[in-house]
Amino acid sequence: MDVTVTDLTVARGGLAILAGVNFTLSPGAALVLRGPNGSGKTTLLRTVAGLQPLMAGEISGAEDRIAYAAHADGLKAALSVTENLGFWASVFAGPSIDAALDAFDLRALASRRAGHLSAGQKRRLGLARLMVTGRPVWVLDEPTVSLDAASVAMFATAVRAHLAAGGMALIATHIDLGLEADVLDVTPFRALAMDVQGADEAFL
Amino acid sequence: MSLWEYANPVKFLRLSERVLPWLWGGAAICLVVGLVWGFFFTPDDFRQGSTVKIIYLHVPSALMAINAWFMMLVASLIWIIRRHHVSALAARAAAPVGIVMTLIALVTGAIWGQPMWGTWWAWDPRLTSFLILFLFYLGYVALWEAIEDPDSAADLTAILCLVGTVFAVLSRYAVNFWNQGLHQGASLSLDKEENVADVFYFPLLVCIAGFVFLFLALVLYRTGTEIRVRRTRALIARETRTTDLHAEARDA
Amino acid sequence: MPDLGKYADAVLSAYAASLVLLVGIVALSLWRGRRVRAEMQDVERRSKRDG
Amino acid sequence: MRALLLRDLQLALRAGGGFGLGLAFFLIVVVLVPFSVGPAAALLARIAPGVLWLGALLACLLSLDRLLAVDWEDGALDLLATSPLPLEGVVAIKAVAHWITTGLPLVLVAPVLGVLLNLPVAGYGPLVVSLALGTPALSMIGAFGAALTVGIKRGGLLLSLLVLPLYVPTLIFGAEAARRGAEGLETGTPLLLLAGITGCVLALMPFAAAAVLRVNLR
Repeated sequence: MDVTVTDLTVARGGLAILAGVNFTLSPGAALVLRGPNGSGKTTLLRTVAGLQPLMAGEISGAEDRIAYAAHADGLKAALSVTENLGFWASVFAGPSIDAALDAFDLRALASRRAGHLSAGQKRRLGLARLMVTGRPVWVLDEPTVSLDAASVAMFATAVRAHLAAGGMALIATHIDLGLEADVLDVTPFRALAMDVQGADEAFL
Repeated sequence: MSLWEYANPVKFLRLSERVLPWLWGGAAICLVVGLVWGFFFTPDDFRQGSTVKIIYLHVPSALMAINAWFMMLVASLIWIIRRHHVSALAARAAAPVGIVMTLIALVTGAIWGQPMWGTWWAWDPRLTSFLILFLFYLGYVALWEAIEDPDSAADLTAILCLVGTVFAVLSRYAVNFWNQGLHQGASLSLDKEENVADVFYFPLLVCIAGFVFLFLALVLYRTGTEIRVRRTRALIARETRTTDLHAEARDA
Repeated sequence: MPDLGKYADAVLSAYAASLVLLVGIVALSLWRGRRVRAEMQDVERRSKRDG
Repeated sequence: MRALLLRDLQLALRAGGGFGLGLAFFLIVVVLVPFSVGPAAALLARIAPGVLWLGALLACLLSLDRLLAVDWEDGALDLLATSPLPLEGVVAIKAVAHWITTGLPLVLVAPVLGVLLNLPVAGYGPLVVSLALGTPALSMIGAFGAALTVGIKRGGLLLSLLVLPLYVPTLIFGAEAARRGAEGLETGTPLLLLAGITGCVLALMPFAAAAVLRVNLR
C-alpha cells in the first residue's frame, strides 16, 4: 500500500511553513527530502509520522505503519544495547533483534550499556531500532548525524535491504546516501504570507 | 444571525466596544447605590451588630468567585468542542477576575469571622472550599503564563479546567465530610423563611447586580485585550514572513 | 457616618480591603488594555504602510 | 505494555534514584516533625496519621517531575507515541511504575515510621490500608500533572502548584481513615470513599493525561 500525501500544509508554532506538498511513496521506494535548515523538513516528517496535526490536506496509508527516528534516539543510558533494542522489539511486537544487531555491527557491543557508547555507536543503535519495529515505512530525520563513512554505508545497506523487502523510506538528509531514491526539494513549497496563516488566521 | 458570529474576534471587538460603556456604567451605578445603601442606610442586625454590612461584599464576591469558574468551564468546553479562539481567551481573561473575587470573599469572610467566631480563620468547610478554589485559580493562571504557544496553552488549560472542576466539586464534598463547620446557611435561597431580612435583602440584590455587571465588563474588556495581543502577534508574524520573502527575492 | 459600634474596625477594614482589590483589578485591566491596544495600533499602522 | 512497565522498573532500579530518594525524604520529614512540634508522646500520637499521610504525599510529589520528563528529553516519548501502544496506556503504565517504585515502598515503611511517632496500635492497620488505597490515585493524578508540564522548562514548581489542589480529596479521605483508625473509630466510610476516588481516578485520568500529552508532543 502506498503512502500518499496530498496538498499537505504543515505548521510550526501555529504558522504554516510548507504548503501544497504532494508525493507518493510506493513499496520499495525511497524519497529523500532536501532543503536548507529551518525549511520545514522536520515539521513535515513529524506530521507524516502523526506526531503533529496537519493544517490542511491529506495523508493516507501512514497510520500505524511508521517507524520514526529523529535527532533523539530515545535510548536509556542505564540499559544495555540488547535491552534497549529488545524493549522496542517487544513494544512494536517486531522481529527478533539479531538481524538488527548484525546489520549495524552491534554484536560486539551487545552487553554494553548505552550510556557508555560513543555518539556514533548510539546513533547506530538508534537506527537499528528501526529494524526491530517491523514497520514498513521508515521516516528518518537526518539519520546520518555523527556517523562515520563506514557507518553511513552500513546504514545505506540496511535501507536498501528494507526497500528490497518491500519497505519504504522517507528521509531528510544533506548527504548522498547512494540510494536509488527520488529527491524532493521542499523549498518551493515554502508557505507564503498569503497562504493559510495557521492558528492566528482568525485574528488577521 | 447566530450567536456564534461573535466568536469572530473582530466582530467580538466591535460588539464589546458598544456594550462595554453600558456595563461599566451599570456596574458603577449598582455598586455605588448598593454599597451606599447598605453601608449608610440599613440597620444593624440584632445578633451580628454592624458586621452584617460585610454581607454586601462577601456574598456577591463569593457568588462571582464560583460563577467565574463556571464561566471558565463553559468557555473551555466551547473551545474544546468548537475551537473558537475568543472562547479560550475569555476563559483566560476571567481567571484573574475570579482570583480577585475569591480573595475578596476570603478576606471579608475572615474579617467577619473574627468578631463572630472569635477567630480570623476557621477551617470551616465553606471557607476551606474557597481556599481550595483559590489554589485552583492560581494553578490555572500559572499554566497559561508558562506555555508559549497560545493554542497549546488554550488546550492544556481547558483540560485542566475540566479536571479541576471535577476535583473542586470532590473537594467540596470531602471538606464537608471532614468538618461540619460553623458557617451560617445560605444567605439567599428560594425558601423565604431562611432568607435574610428584607432590609438587608434589597441592597444586597443591588450589590449582586453590581458585581455581575463589573464581572461582565472586566471579562469583556480583558478578552478584548487578549484578542489584541493575539492580533499583534499574528501581524508581527506575517510581517516577518513577508520581509523574509522580500529579502530572498532580492537575493535571487 | 453611621455608628458602627464596637465592630467599626472589622466593617471598615472589610470595605477597605475589598475596594482596594476591586479598584486594583480594574486599574490593572485598563492599564494593560491601553498598552496592548497602543502596541497593536502601532503594528497595524506599520503593516499598512509597508504592505 | 508489560515491556514498558518492566523497562521503567529496571530503570528505576539501576538509576537508583527512584526507590531510595522518596523513602529517604519520607523518613526525613517524619524525623523532623518531633523537632518542630516537640517530643511529647501524646501529641505525636495524635498527629501521627496526618503527618504520615502528608509525608507520603510529599514524597510522591518529589519524583513526579521526572515521571515523563526523562522520556520527553531523550525522545523516547515521541517514539512511544508512534508505537502501537495507546498513549493512554503509556501514561497509565508510567503511573503504575511510579507507584511501584515510590508509592508501594512508602506504604511498606509507613508502619515503621509510625513507631517513631507513637502511632497507637489500632492505627497501623487503617494507616497501611488507606495508604495502599490512596497512593495509586496520587501517582495517577501526578502523571496527569507531569503530562501537563512536560514541555515546560523548570516545570517542577508549576507541577506542584497544579497537582497539590488535585490531591485534596485523596488526602482528606485517606488521612481521615488513618486518624479514625488511630482513635479506634470506624473507618469504613472514608476507606470506601477513598477507594471510590482511586477507582475513578485510575479509570478516567489516563484519558485526560493522554489528551494533554498529545497537545504537548506536537
